[in-house]
Amino acid sequence: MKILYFAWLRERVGKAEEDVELPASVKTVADLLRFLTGRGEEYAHAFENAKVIRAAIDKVHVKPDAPIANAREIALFPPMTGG
Amino acid sequence: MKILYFAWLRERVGKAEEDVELPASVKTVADLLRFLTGRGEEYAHAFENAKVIRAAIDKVHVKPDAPIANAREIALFPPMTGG
Amino acid sequence: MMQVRITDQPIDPAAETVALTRGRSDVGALVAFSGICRDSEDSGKITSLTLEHYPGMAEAEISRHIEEAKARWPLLGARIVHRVGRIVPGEVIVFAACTSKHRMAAFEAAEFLMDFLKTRAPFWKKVESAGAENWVEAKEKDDNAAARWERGAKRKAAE
Amino acid sequence: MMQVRITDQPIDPAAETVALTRGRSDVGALVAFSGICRDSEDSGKITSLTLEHYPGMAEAEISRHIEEAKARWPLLGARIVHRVGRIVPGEVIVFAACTSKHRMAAFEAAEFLMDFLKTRAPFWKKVESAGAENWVEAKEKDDNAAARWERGAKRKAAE
Repeated sequence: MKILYFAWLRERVGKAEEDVELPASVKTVADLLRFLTGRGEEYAHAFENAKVIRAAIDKVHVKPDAPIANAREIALFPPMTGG
Repeated sequence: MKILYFAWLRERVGKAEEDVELPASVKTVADLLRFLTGRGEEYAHAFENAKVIRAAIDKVHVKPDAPIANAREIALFPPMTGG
Repeated sequence: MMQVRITDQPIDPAAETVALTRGRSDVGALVAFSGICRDSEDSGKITSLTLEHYPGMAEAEISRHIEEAKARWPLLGARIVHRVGRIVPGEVIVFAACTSKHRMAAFEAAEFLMDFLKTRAPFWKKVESAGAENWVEAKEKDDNAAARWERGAKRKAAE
Repeated sequence: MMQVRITDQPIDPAAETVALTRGRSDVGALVAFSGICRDSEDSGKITSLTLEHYPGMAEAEISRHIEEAKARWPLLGARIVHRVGRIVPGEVIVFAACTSKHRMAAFEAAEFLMDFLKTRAPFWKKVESAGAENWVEAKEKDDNAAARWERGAKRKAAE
């Protein structure tokens, strides 16, 4: 699965995007956040406050309980601060 | 007293401004409208629907019961339609 | 610079806007409204508009509303320019702009100023349409728009 | 013409505005908002802002909100231009304009678009201040501003 990171999430993870092999047990965005948190120190730091993280599947905002099965790309990012 | 007329009031009265000698009995804007109505056919036509007429004393909006004793100029006009 | 200007020459919104922001970097939000002469209304095609005003009072009344807006919102600047005389479709009738640190004050103040300008500033429009000239009648919806702000509230009332 | 544009070059509000009115005389009201980089905020002097965005989603999300605005108000046009990359104080971060026959629709739609852009469009600001760089935190008041429009109402709710 293609995962994108933005803003301080990108800085903490240390990359803008990556392809991640996901186990079948990772079914929702919330599952994905928990899974990524366990991938190492930088991820644990990036996702330490998981409830502020927003997600988009294929460039559309989704909630944490959104299923990820048919996603082409999943973006994870902090609350937006444009405008 | 210097009286100014604007828009269709000006057209109906036939002049933009005039100096009018007012009797002592004309104490308010409402009195003035009644007084002017009696000055001739063009005035009767101009003021036939007195309740739509707005007034300003010395360039400040006033209500019909405003006293006119200390006015330098009184303007009479239809509802405004700028902007 | 003058906050209020009445002119019989074409209004250039870009030029009027520049004056509110040039040389300063404390402005975070600029809301600029342009009211433009349309080529038609309910009653048909418009050939031209002619704007009459009460010189002296028009400037004073608009200035009073700008002061009121500055008392209600933390504005950094405000500017209103109103055209008078004969105007053809596509030309700007009125330009109103407000600047502030944040967007909400600028939006609210600009809308407030336009609502009051419509109902309280001494201007009158005559429309030329199909060879006939008629004075524009005041609209109840403009009175209602102004009334939203009446309660001294910073925010306008919901409808 | 494109309703949404994201650019790493300076934004010229006047040029962006012209495109909404040129060659047409059905527009009676234009509301143009410019969000400008200030030179200071609560925490001190600002040297620069750096804007990051999610290419593709940013345009799509803004376009969705323009469609939503067009469903709520009788708009004749809308345009949003957002800057990305490094910006210094005085430069325009975002430009949003709406045109309509009448002013109220243009005002409301422009404010609606900015409220949603602030909270839903995937852009992130980093501020450089006194040599340090920090990501800007989302503001609760921006969430509240967007929430005013949530009830499907044409007019935003009163506070």
